[in-house]
Amino acid sequence: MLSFISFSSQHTDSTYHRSTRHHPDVEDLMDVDDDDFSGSEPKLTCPGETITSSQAFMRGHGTYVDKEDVIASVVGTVERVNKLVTVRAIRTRYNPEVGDLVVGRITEVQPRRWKVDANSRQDAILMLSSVNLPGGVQRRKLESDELQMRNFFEEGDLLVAEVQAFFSDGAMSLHTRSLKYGKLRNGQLVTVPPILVRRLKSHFISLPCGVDLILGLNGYIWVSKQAKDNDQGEEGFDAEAVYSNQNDDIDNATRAAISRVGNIIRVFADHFVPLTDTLLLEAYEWVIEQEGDAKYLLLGDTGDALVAAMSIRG
Amino acid sequence: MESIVLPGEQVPAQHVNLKLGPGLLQLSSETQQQAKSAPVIATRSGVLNHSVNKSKWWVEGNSRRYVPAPQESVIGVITGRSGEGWRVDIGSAHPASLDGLAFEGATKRNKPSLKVGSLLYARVSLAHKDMEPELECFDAQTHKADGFGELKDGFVLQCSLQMSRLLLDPKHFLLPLLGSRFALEAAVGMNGKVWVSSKETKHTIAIARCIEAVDPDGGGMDETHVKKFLSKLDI
Amino acid sequence: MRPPSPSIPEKKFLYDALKQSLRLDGRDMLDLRTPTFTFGPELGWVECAMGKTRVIAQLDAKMVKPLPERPFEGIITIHSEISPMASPDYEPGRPSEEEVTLTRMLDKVLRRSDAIDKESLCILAGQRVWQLRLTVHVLADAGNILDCSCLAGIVAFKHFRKPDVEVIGDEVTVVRIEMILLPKLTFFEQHSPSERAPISLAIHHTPFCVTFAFFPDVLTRPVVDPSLLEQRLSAGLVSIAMNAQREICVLHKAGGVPTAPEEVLRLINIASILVKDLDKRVEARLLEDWEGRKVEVR
Amino acid sequence: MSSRVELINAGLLRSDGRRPYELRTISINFGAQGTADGSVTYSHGLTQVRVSVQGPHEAKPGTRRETFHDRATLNVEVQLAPFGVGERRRRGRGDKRLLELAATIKSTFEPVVQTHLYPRSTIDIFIHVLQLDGGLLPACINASTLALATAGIPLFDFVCAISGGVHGTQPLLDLTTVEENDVPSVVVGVMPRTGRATLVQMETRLHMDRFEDVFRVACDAGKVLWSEMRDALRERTGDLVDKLEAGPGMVAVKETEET
Repeated sequence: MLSFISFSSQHTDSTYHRSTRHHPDVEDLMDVDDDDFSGSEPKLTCPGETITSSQAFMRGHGTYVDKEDVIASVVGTVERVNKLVTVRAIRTRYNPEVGDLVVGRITEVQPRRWKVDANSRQDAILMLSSVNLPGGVQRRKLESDELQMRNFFEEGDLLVAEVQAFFSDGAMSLHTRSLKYGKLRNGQLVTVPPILVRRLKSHFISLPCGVDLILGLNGYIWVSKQAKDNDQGEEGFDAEAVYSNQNDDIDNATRAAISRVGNIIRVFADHFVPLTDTLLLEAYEWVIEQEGDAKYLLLGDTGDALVAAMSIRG
Repeated sequence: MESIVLPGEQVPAQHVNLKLGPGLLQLSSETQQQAKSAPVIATRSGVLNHSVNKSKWWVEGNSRRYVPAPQESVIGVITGRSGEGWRVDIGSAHPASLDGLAFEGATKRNKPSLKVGSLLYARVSLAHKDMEPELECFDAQTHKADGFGELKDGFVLQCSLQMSRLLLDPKHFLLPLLGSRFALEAAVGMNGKVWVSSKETKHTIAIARCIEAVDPDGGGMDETHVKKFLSKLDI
Repeated sequence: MRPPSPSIPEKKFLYDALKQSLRLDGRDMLDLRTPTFTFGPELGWVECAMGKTRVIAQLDAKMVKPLPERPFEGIITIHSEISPMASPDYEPGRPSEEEVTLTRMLDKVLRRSDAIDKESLCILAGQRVWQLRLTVHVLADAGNILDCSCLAGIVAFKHFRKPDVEVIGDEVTVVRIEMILLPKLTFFEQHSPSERAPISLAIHHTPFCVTFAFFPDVLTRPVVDPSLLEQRLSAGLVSIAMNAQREICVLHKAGGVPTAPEEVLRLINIASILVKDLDKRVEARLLEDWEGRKVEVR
Repeated sequence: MSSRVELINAGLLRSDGRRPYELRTISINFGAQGTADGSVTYSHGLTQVRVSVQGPHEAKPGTRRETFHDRATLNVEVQLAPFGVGERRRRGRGDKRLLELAATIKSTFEPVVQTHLYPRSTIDIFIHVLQLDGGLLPACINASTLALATAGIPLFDFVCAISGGVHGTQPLLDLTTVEENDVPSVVVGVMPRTGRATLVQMETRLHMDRFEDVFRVACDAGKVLWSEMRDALRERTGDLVDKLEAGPGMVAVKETEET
């Protein structure tokens, strides 16, 4: 007989209290009831575990079919919509959907297109025809534009854009054909796991402390100085400003506020807390009450206290 | 009469309307008058051949590297897309290109669905030493497929260029011999690729093995031996 | 450039044929291509061919100072090279992944399996030992260069004869190093009573490598000694080096289709049978060659 | 080579006090490392490796030629800390042994990772060996499995690897360096769902009957490891899910939904 001494009895199958799904070798194959999915307790699964039968259910993302079983391929929570079973991975790269708002960084300038790192499995593509060119929104693309693409975006530039479509190989195509989108200035980038950014009514958040936030659904968050609130119309499209590489003057108070917000987001990301505008606002108020410097947030204790305070408040 | 020539050897090719095939080169001369009678030398080793009226001369070698020549039919594998067409590996030094419209009935909207790895029977439409070879899958005049196009199923095997020339010779014994045993389809590319297909897998394997056995660059079997060889195979 | 992968019809045809247990060269699933050996004029020079795959192995010996940490052991070094000569798929320069695998496998099969008695290569402890240098050169790759290289390597070891030496005090005298036997040499013109025939290496056991190729379809049984097309389209290789005493020397299966433990054991069993045949064939061929070189010392 | 250490005594105890089939303690730490998509520090006895997984991501410009149009490429790099092994020595990037180790890990995971989902992408697996006391390959493989899973990369199954050996006729499991130097060792990687082996490796002479013994034991041990690895992964994921669902963020999300 085998004996694995260092594994005391708690690891044998009979007392496997924590597991909700079993290996097919293990006797009791779980049965799938409707309420098995709708229960409040999220169902965890691991790669290689059988979720359900492939005859009654359809496989979605994060699963595959082998013979008659739907089997998980990622670690995460099992979700079900009607007959479709998916497993949502907790930590993963960004999975784009059309219409998503993303923040990205230019990695390469290619003929008539830019490549943009957007925390996805392939670099996104921004076609020259998908950006607003200086000299009016309706202006047609000229050959000279192709030659001076680096005047608009060059390697390393940050931008906010929307997912427009997908190419046949799955790469996403972006567009910045709106005044809300374009090059980013006057702030800093904070990255968080994409799952922490939920779909909100608006991903452009203005905090009263003079800080603007852009929550990219790909987990890239832009924290910047508040833009001047003069409503620019179509005519006010200012090429100089849109593709400028110069930061505006930022006073020290705003700089402190930006780093404070940035650090709050980092703390939340460390504690795996989904971000919302109200939460960020309240967290900011709490931080101001503590009268600490922005940097103390990143020390373990203050961060823990912040998350704890936010939990109690809820 | 067969004669073997080596590179550099002078060839007694003389004709008012001289046409030189692969492996031969007419040395350049100063004046137009002399051009007609300038000496011809071999650039490859092989057997010297000429047409009955001695106007066409060529050298038949046993090389394996395919050098594309216009109007030759070849078999190639699609290796990738490029713009409106495909890149095709035909065993030449450079990949050939095939326009998406060079098919029977192809339009801008309606192109044949070819994948990377698809096998094609095509004709070399352009072969120039400074350019990538180009292929077409139809007759440029009639726009008919003419037997060209994608080859589905079956098996493709590699043989020497000489073997593929032999197979294209209607007088050669092998294909009729095999055809008398079982039904088969074959497409022979001048680039040393032969596509064969038959109903039964084992028949296709037998064909492939026979071609390999007969290949002068391999087994070099003659007709009686092939018959013996075939009778030993389980078909 | 990566070689273009086989076309779709080739792929389909091969898989279909294998499903019917047919191989393109007419072999059975568990048949090896019969290896043929050509020995060179020198001892320890062998060309091994399996089908169109051809490998040359050459072994020579020279006297060196032993490594300080191993004063009683001879040194064995193995060089192997796959140049673009073997197949246009290999690039010159940077060692390819295949080359790394081949080098490591040769090292494991021939050197680390302790096939050669290293202590018998010692001439004078701490002073002089034999260094055996094996060079394996792949001439043509038509599939399964690994088995062919291992075979060529081990046959080279068995074919080799090292010169006899005489040790008087600290003086080492090589006894007639030029007496490398030539084929069909029947008579030595010069000889003296002190001349002795060169001696063969002390070989503990003779490992042979057998490679199996698996295919993506679960129902297709693995084939032994894959051809180039089979190797390209396979979904994993398992190499087993064994000797005729049914001892496994190296077993290498990294990735490829997951295999049931029973299947692995079955393959080992098959390998043990194949290796026995190989061993017999090699011994017979070596004997034949040796007979042909018979020297008559009067 | 010959050891003066008694590898296994009359009471069937090994030099470090273990029974023949006893495994060393495993500890798994999912602490984040830098910007990696998935990372884990895995220690098995005194062997400790740290694995970071990056990707799937766009191939770096220099390596774009090596990508496939229909699947992702795996890139494995192994580094051995000079202080982690008995003899302090720097190993360059060209070290044949490390290259082979990386190649083995790469080919082990190629059929396990669902690479066909990510055409033209690259998945990087960076392995740092911090401490080495036998069972390097199994540790790298187990840690890579866990790191790939935490990076949310779809896998067909876990790969659980373990080393085994034979002393006389007694099969042993989970060898230390001392044991590895003296007895024939086998490394087996199993996929627990089907019980099939993706990796079988042996480099020393062993009779096939002895091999069969240790091979079977190792296959079973792989399944035990699996339960350990799965537990750790579940615990970590459960933890994150709890934070996600019950943390302050969720309350805020609910609030916004209500308003």
